Amino acid sequence: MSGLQVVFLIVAVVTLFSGVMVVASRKMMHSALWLIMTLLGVAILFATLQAGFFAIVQVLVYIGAISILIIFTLMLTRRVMDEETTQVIKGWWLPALMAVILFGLLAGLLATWEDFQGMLNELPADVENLAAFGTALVNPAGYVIPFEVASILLLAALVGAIYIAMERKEKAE
Amino acid sequence: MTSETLTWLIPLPPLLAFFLIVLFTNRNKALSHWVALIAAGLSWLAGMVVFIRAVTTEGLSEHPFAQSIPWLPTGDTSLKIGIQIDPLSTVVLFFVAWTVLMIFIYSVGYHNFGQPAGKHDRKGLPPEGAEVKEKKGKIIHVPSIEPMYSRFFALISLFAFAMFLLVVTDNLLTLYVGWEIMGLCSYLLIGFWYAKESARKAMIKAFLTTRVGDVFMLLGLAALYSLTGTLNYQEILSNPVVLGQLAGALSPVFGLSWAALIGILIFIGTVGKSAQFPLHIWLPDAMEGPTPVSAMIHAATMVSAGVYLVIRFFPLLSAGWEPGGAVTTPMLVMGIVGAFTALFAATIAVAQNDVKRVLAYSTISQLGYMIAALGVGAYAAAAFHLVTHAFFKALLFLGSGSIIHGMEHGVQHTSEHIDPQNMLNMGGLRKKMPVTFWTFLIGGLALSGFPLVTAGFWSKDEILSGAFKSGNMGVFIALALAALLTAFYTARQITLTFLGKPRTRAAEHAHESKWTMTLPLVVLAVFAVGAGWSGIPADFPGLGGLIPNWFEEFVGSMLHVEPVEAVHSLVPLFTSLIVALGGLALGWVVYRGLKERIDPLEKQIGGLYTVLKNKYYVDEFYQAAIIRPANWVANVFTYKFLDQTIIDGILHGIARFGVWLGNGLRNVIDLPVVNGAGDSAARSTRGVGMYLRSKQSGRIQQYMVIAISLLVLAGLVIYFTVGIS
Amino acid sequence: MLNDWLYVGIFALVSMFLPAAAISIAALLSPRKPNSVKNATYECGMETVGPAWVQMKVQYYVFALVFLVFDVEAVLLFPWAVAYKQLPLYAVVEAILFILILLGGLLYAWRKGALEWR
Amino acid sequence: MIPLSWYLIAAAALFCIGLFGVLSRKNAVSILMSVELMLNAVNINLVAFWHYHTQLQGTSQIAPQVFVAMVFIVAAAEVAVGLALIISAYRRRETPVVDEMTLLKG
Repeated sequence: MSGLQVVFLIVAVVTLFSGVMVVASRKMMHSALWLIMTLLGVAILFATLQAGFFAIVQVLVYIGAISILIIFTLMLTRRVMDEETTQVIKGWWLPALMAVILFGLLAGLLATWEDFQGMLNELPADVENLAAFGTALVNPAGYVIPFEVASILLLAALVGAIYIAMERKEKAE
Repeated sequence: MTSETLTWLIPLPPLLAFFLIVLFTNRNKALSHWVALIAAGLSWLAGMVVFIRAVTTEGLSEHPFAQSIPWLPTGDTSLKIGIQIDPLSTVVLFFVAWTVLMIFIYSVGYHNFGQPAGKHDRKGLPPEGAEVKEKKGKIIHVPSIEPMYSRFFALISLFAFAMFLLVVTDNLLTLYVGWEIMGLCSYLLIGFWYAKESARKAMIKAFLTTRVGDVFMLLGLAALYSLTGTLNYQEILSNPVVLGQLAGALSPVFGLSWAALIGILIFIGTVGKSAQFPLHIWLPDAMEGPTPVSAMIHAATMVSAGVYLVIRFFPLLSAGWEPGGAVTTPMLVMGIVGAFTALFAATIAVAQNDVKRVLAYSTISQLGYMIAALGVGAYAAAAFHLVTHAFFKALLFLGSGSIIHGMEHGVQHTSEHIDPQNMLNMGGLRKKMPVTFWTFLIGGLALSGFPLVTAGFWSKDEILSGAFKSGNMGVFIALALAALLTAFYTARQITLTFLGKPRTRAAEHAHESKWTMTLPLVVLAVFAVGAGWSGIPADFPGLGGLIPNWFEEFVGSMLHVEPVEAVHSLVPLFTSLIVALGGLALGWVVYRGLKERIDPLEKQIGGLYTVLKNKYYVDEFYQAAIIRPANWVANVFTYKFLDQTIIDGILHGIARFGVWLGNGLRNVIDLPVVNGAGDSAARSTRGVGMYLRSKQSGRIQQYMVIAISLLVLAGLVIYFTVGIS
Repeated sequence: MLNDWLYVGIFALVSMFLPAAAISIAALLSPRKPNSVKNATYECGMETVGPAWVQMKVQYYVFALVFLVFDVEAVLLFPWAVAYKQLPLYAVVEAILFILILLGGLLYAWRKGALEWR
Repeated sequence: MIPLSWYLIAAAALFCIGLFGVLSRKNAVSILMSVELMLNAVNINLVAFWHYHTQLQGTSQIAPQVFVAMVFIVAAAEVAVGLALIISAYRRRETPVVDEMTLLKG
């Protein structure tokens, strides 16, 4: 077992454990902090895959912005939530069962794929060609439409979210 | 610009106008209608340029203006979108562009642009009128502007986009897209005055009824795609190999060939959209919308789209048919449905008093004409009647809107409480509204097929002679009778409305509408006369041959079979002369000089009149035969019996069984380990029971749990039975 | 290439180790004479009133939101910027269009008063 | 080096954890967090396949990168709007608990 494999295993275990804690914590704030841990783990997984750009982006966007947004929201809405009562619905065992079976199914399905055991070798250093990615993004024969549509999506999200969040408090019916 | 590029551009301005109005100019009424008008004008301009280029192109049917690009990749192939201008779409484009533009202009006047906003006007209701103080301090009543003026133009622009899209497209998929957008716009515009309950009901009725047809059409479309792998017109309809295969292969339904099955499915879509029997019930109710909507959607364009579709698919519908030979199953169905609808709707129209409802039934009847024409193989005649009908029916609807407007003015003036749409309340409007009268007269004469001068005569004559030549006497007689009735109720309408003396005070105070409303009337009147001159049959005595029968040559070239010249006969000509003139004269004689506000027919034919007035009780029949049983099934069978008795019973049973099992295990075996297991088994089974029982809880998570459970279950089943190779 | 990340990892470990070391060394070495004032949450500054968890203003959320959107914008613009020198003119125009569309959002937020601290 | 399967299994596990969270958590924010987990699982897969295919083809594959970027963008938009909705619903109903927002109840 190579050093990288050891690193992967440690990171994966930590990531999955934090993932479980995200859905299992009683305190919402803890949940959110575990989420950050998970996201960090995913970022390291990206790094082990030599996707440096996305590892950085993961840290910047997910940890730097999305988590912060979630934590702010928690602070805005935490008043009523009783931290001591359970956080899951009554019949939680059924989703749990479903998740486990689904995992089994996915694993079984993946195992039938011939490339499943394929090895990921180290790529040459310059292979994550960011410039090629950037060029393709604005190339009319490439992805310029998704590129522009993304900005419209973001615009819509921004406008919509501000509109919804800033609406004046009306009297509850 | 090349014709192809120009054709691509035709539908776009109204779409842009829709977004512009909705997003930006909504507040400003003047800006909104300018945006819509300019967009319609641009489409019109592009449409006319394409039209002129198309008619001057030799051999357009073999080499249409066409272009397509891949749109949605579907595995190895991809769905394509594209445009195609061939003779049929050329003529349809022509009348669509004209009527759309005219109706846009008309709408400005119809919705009282330039008038003050009424004090009591509410969104979702027709404007009630405003009070204006004159200089001397006298308060007068004037019409007020529509509160949702901008919304109207936005919706109607979207509608225009869909119609243009449907016309210029080269495949069934985009046609279906346009078709459904029009359905949506129709729904929204019928319910434009949504605060009226009748309008709300009408919109739902229209939507649901057309949906019935659309589902079948979608089935046909899917079958066509799965069989041929394409939805492109050229690749299916101009390809004898494909058509031959479709006509030869047997489908699993009723021993029909695939061509016949698909043809019938597509035709059912037309039945819904073009309001043919038995799905015609929505169209008369659709008159709840503003009059420009009735004119545009429910007379000139959307309902024509249904007929356009079957004309377009005529090669498929008639696959295996030789002119003069036995007709195919879809053609037979079309002939029967069309002829029946034409006669059926015409009889109802005779007994309607609402000025717009008469026209609505007349529309159904005329569309039946076109369908019947296709059923007997009179391809060019159907297309010809489609064009002329669009012009004169749009004209009639707009004219009726103008009449209603004038009457509403009178009602406001006199504060009488009468229905401004009821023809029995009118009379003598000829003097008050001269422009409306003359244009309406032209439209009415065209509708009834007044000989030689009107467009309706030429197209109707062609259909009659087509029916006669095909030897299908049943269809011929039904159509001739329908034509007689058409002339009769048209004369009735004109006489009741315009001639004689005013029967109410409101009618005395009616007055002519503004120029924005009368100008479209005049323009359309020109076409209601002139459009006929493009299609005078060559064998017509006297006139034939003076002007070449351009229309039949142009559109007829779409069919790659040369029509066989049948035995020439004067019978259909004389029939159409007699029924048109006879019907008109009869209507005039019966209703001339009517004083009291009762239909004289009511005394004459009594019970039959009641049946006609109630539209043969078709609505009531549907209520009793479909809607009530559906309600019953939903309420009694599904809810009370299936849900509460069976499913709940099973669940309770499972729960009880689980409890029993748990108890049994505990009591009989009575070991702590088994005891615990039994308890938990019982509890979990009961839990499942309770869980499923509360499945309609409104909790999305539970719905999702159920959905995912079923997915997982399906996955397990596939995994263990089929296996994954 | 992966070795580069090793430095990042070492750096992260060191950065975690140093403060921990500082705190634990301080804890080991410092004399301890507790009294009530020293044990207060804030040895100096204001006494807290009420629970520390209070309802926050929605402005926090809105600011974070605007930040998030422009953060994501950077995700797309960064590769573009890397390739900037090889790009033709229209690519620049496209990116400017991209930015302009999002500026519309910023303008909206501004008009809506979302950027003011109330 | 590391087998592709490890990444795929880890991603599948993370996905199922997220799925469980979505289906079982009461708090709406919590559900959103679980959705983030699922999206991250997808991203792991995408990046793993990017690596694998880049290794097979020898040149950097663009499409997976674009997909990953799009997932980021969609996640951002989803979180922004979702949280705004939660805040809005919380204001009206004084609860972030999904079960108590029962407007859909039939």
